[in-house]
Amino acid sequence: MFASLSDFARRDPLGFIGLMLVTMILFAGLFGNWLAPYAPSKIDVPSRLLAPSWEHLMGTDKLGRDVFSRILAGSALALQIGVVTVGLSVVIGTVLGLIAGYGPRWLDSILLLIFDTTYSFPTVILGLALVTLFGPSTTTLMGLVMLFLIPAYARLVRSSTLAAKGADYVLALRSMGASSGRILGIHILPNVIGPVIIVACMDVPAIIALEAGLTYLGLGVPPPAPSWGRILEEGTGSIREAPWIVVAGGLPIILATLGFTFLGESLRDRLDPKRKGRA
Amino acid sequence: MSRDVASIEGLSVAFGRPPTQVLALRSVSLTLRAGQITGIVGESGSGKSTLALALIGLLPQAARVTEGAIRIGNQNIAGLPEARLRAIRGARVSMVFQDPMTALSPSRTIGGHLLDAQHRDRASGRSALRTRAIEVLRKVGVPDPAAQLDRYPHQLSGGMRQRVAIAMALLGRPELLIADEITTALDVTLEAQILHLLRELRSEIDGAILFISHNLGAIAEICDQVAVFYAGELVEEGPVRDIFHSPLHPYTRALRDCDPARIEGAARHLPSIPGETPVVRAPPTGCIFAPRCSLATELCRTKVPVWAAIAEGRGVRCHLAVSKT
Amino acid sequence: MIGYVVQRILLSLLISAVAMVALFAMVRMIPGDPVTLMLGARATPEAIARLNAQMGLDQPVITQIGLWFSRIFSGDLGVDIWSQRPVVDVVLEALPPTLALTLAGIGWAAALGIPLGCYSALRPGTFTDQALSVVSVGAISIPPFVLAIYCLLFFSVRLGWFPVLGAGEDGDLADQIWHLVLPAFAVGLGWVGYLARLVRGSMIEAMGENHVRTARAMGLPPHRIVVTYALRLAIVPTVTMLGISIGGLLSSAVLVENVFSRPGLGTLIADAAQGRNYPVVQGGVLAAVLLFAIAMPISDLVIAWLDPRVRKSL
Amino acid sequence: MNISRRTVLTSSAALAAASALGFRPDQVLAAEGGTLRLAMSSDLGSLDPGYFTSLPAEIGTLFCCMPSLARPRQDANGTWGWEKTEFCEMLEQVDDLTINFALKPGYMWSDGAGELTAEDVKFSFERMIGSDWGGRFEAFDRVDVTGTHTGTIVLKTPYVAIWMVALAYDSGFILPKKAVEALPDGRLTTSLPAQLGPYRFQEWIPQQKTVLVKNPDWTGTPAAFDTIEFVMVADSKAGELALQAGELDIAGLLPETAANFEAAPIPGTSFVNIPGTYYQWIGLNTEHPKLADLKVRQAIQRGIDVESCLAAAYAGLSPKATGIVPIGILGNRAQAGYSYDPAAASALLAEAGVSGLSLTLHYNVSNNEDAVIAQVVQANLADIGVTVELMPVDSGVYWNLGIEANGDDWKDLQMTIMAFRTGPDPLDAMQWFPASQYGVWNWERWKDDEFESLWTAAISEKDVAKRGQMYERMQEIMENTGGYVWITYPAVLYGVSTRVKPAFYPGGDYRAEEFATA
Repeated sequence: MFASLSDFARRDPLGFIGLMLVTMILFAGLFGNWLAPYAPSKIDVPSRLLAPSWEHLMGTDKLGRDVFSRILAGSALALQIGVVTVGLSVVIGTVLGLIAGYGPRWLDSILLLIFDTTYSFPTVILGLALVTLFGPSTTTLMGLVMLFLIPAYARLVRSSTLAAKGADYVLALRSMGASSGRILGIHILPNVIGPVIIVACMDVPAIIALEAGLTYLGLGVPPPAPSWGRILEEGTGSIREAPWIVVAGGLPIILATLGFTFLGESLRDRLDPKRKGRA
Repeated sequence: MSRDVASIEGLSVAFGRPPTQVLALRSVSLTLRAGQITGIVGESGSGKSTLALALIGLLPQAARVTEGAIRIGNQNIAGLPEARLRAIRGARVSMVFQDPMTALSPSRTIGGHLLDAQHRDRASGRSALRTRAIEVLRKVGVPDPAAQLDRYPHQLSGGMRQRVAIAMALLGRPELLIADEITTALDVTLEAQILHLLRELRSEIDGAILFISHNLGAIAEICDQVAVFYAGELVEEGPVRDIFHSPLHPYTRALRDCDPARIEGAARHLPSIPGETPVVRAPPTGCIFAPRCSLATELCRTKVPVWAAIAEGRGVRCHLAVSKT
Repeated sequence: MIGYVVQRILLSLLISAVAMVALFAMVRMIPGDPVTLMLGARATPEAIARLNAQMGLDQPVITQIGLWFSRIFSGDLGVDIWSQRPVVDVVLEALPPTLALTLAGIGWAAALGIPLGCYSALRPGTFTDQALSVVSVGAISIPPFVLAIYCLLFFSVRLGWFPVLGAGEDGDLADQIWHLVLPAFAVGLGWVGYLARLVRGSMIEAMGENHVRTARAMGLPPHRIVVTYALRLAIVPTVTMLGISIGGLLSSAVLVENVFSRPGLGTLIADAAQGRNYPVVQGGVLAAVLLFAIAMPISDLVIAWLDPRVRKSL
Repeated sequence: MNISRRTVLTSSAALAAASALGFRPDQVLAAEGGTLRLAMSSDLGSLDPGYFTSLPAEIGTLFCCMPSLARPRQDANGTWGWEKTEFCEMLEQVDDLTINFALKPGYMWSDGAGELTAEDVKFSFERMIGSDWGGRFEAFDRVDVTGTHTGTIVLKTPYVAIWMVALAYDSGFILPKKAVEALPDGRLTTSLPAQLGPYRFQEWIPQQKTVLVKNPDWTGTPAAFDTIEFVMVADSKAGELALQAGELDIAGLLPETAANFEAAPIPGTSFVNIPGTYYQWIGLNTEHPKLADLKVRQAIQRGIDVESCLAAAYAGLSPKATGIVPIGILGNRAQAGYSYDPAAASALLAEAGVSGLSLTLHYNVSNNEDAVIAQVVQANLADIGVTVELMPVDSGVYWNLGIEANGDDWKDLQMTIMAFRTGPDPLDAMQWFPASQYGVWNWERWKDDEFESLWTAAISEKDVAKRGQMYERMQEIMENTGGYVWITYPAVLYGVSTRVKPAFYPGGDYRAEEFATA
């Protein structure tokens, strides 16, 4: 890796910015609730829609709640929706992908059929079905997102496993009698994990932004949870009178996207064996 | 004496920045004469390919020419901007690479490649270019050339693809054709055919051919002049007969003796040179080969040997060799 | 080649059939029935019975599925509960605006994203490359509906350049294009960043390939090298991704259609689902699924055209 | 490698220029060339008065293009009554059971469907019995045709609300008998076989707009516009922007925009606030074990700060409700019997020996205001030690929560934010609370004998004042069950272009046929 942080910053500035942003968000996610100057869901109707001021760094919303505190509290939610969901999906998706790619033909085509079926479904429909069945909640939203991410990663891993399966080094390993598990786990996995990492890192912010979209359609996290998507959605209602709410809701999503994407790319350049030497 | 096609004067090339920098070439001087095939021989990591890439201006971004000149004809191309370098590539200098399997674009037909090779005289029209392409393909030994034009690289064998690559290099009518380990990836029979082809092409090109290889047999078979490289330095140069029969530099002698083709009786151990090629990150204090040289003296270890030109096109960089003559 | 296409389409149709059966089961599982929703507080028992009978809701699910599939081939997708119009017409009316929106969105996103990706791939690590990276990644994260409202605020209200509502008069192509510009911009902006990142990644890899070095050794001009030798292969992963993301495209279209009050398949499905308008939900999702089933073979064919090695395996 | 930066920048500049060219100087502004554009939040469904879903676009079209005997009209102090239309020579209620009418001769249906006659009136009303909206014609018996243009409407039982619930409102349209009978199973869908009115229904573009044009053969009061468009606007924010951009003449305003209208008005528009005919309340399931004790219910009634709910959800523009019957309709109560008093609420809870109570609050996720009110209620009740769990549900689930026939959610239903809509007569509002509705639409699940007797008596009470008091008493009984926390009658807020003079039906529905150019 790098000798020191400054060396990291000089050699890979974007990766460094990514690391900084992600740590900031993780920090806000873990300590958000204590850091928040006000209780995120304390309603104070008389002081509604106040402009940003020293008391309220990002002003107040329609219910008089301090927007800055809600953003901080919301980062824990964003991490849960973004990072945890994508993380789980990468793990499950990779396992499925390896099985599909390396397993027998009939298993591969069945899994592929399942993957493609979930793709063809419009997110809106599946979202509504799940929300109506299980009631809108963070777990339902995470379930919905995983339903889409797992096939995506499985498909990605499957195609790289198929390619790797035919490679000479795998034939060599098999000729030496290595068990499939060993081959998959120790040899194929590092080669296929690279592309999944970069896509996963770009998906974390995409999922956070998707949550905002689903909330707009009424399928997202139920109030009073201070998700960034809800703050954004409520903000659009008073975009002329209180434009700062939309900016306050949108900014963390943008920062999260920049952070995760650049960190992901610099991780990929380090992790992906093929890209070791090249710029 | 035939004219000089290209000449390298005291060229040094370094990769990266100190302290992690690598001095790939150190003050190398070499002249390539028209009508001659000059061989470059040395172990991998000796700077052979760096020299080739320098000659065609394709040094990677991390490389820096720290001193010396690279003259193609009378133009020094060291440090030229990309646009000016592009003008000489394919026109005055062409190159054929080692691995035919990846040298051609999988998504473009053979004909497409050959037309691209003649992109400078597009004015003469597609059909003229096609006939010329067919003519050169036939010359490099490709059977039924017209039919090959519409096929894709993955439909051709390795040997056939290498012939197409050579044809592409010739189409630009270059003064200098660089063949960088072009037979290494081929099996023995194909290698022989390609070497035979190169020898015939010598009369074709009214310029020079630079043949780079670590296969001494191939060098002996087709080269007129040979330059021996070790760890970024030119250690000996001379006509092929002198290099093989009366090598002056201990490294050249050792290289020659390690050639498996020359061993008559069965031997338990194949001859080899102890130790490994060093990665030179700072200018050496003595002869770079001293640590592995069986004849090394205190002088070799403390004083950098100076290049001694014994005759026209014949020289060596070794204290002992100089003292002997 | 033809064998491959037929096989690919059959597979896609199989996927669609499986998706539709899954949808049927799922829609039936969702609580709430269309009649109370439609008539609300005034749903008399007879009205409920009449409508249920008309939609065949009173029969077991299996027969309903069988009936529905059998009627598809005769083009009868059932009747829209609210407007009593055949679902086929309802869906066919909603399809063109959505297709126009998604294709326009993806079109301009590719037209700008791909060159940007190539541009920064040729200058990895320089300031321009990093600046472009920050801008393109930032574009990905702006939720479409927020962007849509800002576009309306700025371009339509303040500058008056573009209309706010609807998809334009039928038959008046200029007016429809005029109504398409802002929504397409809102749908496409995220994709510009996404495509730029993808193309940059695969272009950097492609530029390192040996055949690109051969092309440079021939002294070919840079744009020829980028387009014919590097991009042609580097674009393959992007095409695959586009083929797969039709589902995602529809959902981002829904958000923008909602803000611009544009008709569209996404809004049609969303409203129908909330109103438990089963026939329209099924018809709409069938269209979306078929859209996907067509997109997959198309992207495979484009890849086969781009990379002859794939063609060899057909 | 020099695709120069200039080429990339110029191409994006070219893109911007191309879109600029998209601007067409001859952009037609609304209401300039005689086109009136009205924002609609829902699309057209069906145009058959017996089987439509009474969406604003459907009612709006029918009022412009079809005749009826009577139409609603507000009297001086704002209470809704009715008046005969220009199609009628004479229209009067002779006694409890008979209404005579005489049509003006010479009104001709379009598309050669002949003259408007009493036969059409008979056909139109008798077909309502047994239709989806048959409930409004329960007391209706028949129409006796006494002449080509004259006839008598006969009721089975006295039914004072017949005017405002049926004849004078959205069930009182007269249809062309011959033309409708010729339609498949005698039902209208999304077009009108024959029309008679100042405007004519020209076309419906699904998900976009419904277009009416001036009726060339109309002999009555002249139409003010060449075309009227009901434009589908899904997002109210976009509606406001379209209003500001001149693409709409009237559009609904979000509470924040309306409240801020003086400070940041939408240029070229004025603000209109119309008392709504929706009534919103929080219903408590009186039979649920946690809410069985009257004191607990009364504590919750006094524990919710309705004023802050209104300030947060409606920016203070909607009035505080005092019962079921909205303002401007007979039976609207002067004030409620309780008010926000957290101390009293805590005391009541202590008296009932209840602490650490936790309740669920269901509401419809698609109503933004409900979400805001729910959060305020959650905070208010938390202050008196009651934890509230918010349960937003999609409309499909929401409308079945309390209905025993549709699943068993009703068993565990505790608190629900409810809102129904009423026509301009108290009966239309109160019909969901008699014993017959227990477990159907009365999700608070109570029965009361005095309420029953008042309910039946009020149906035929002719003395308006007395009838009003009866309905007020009925609302008082409901309040005393502790099952109701009145919230508001959501005001209908419009931004109207200054080029247009608007007109409205009860509850803020457009009276497009009476809009005029200012």
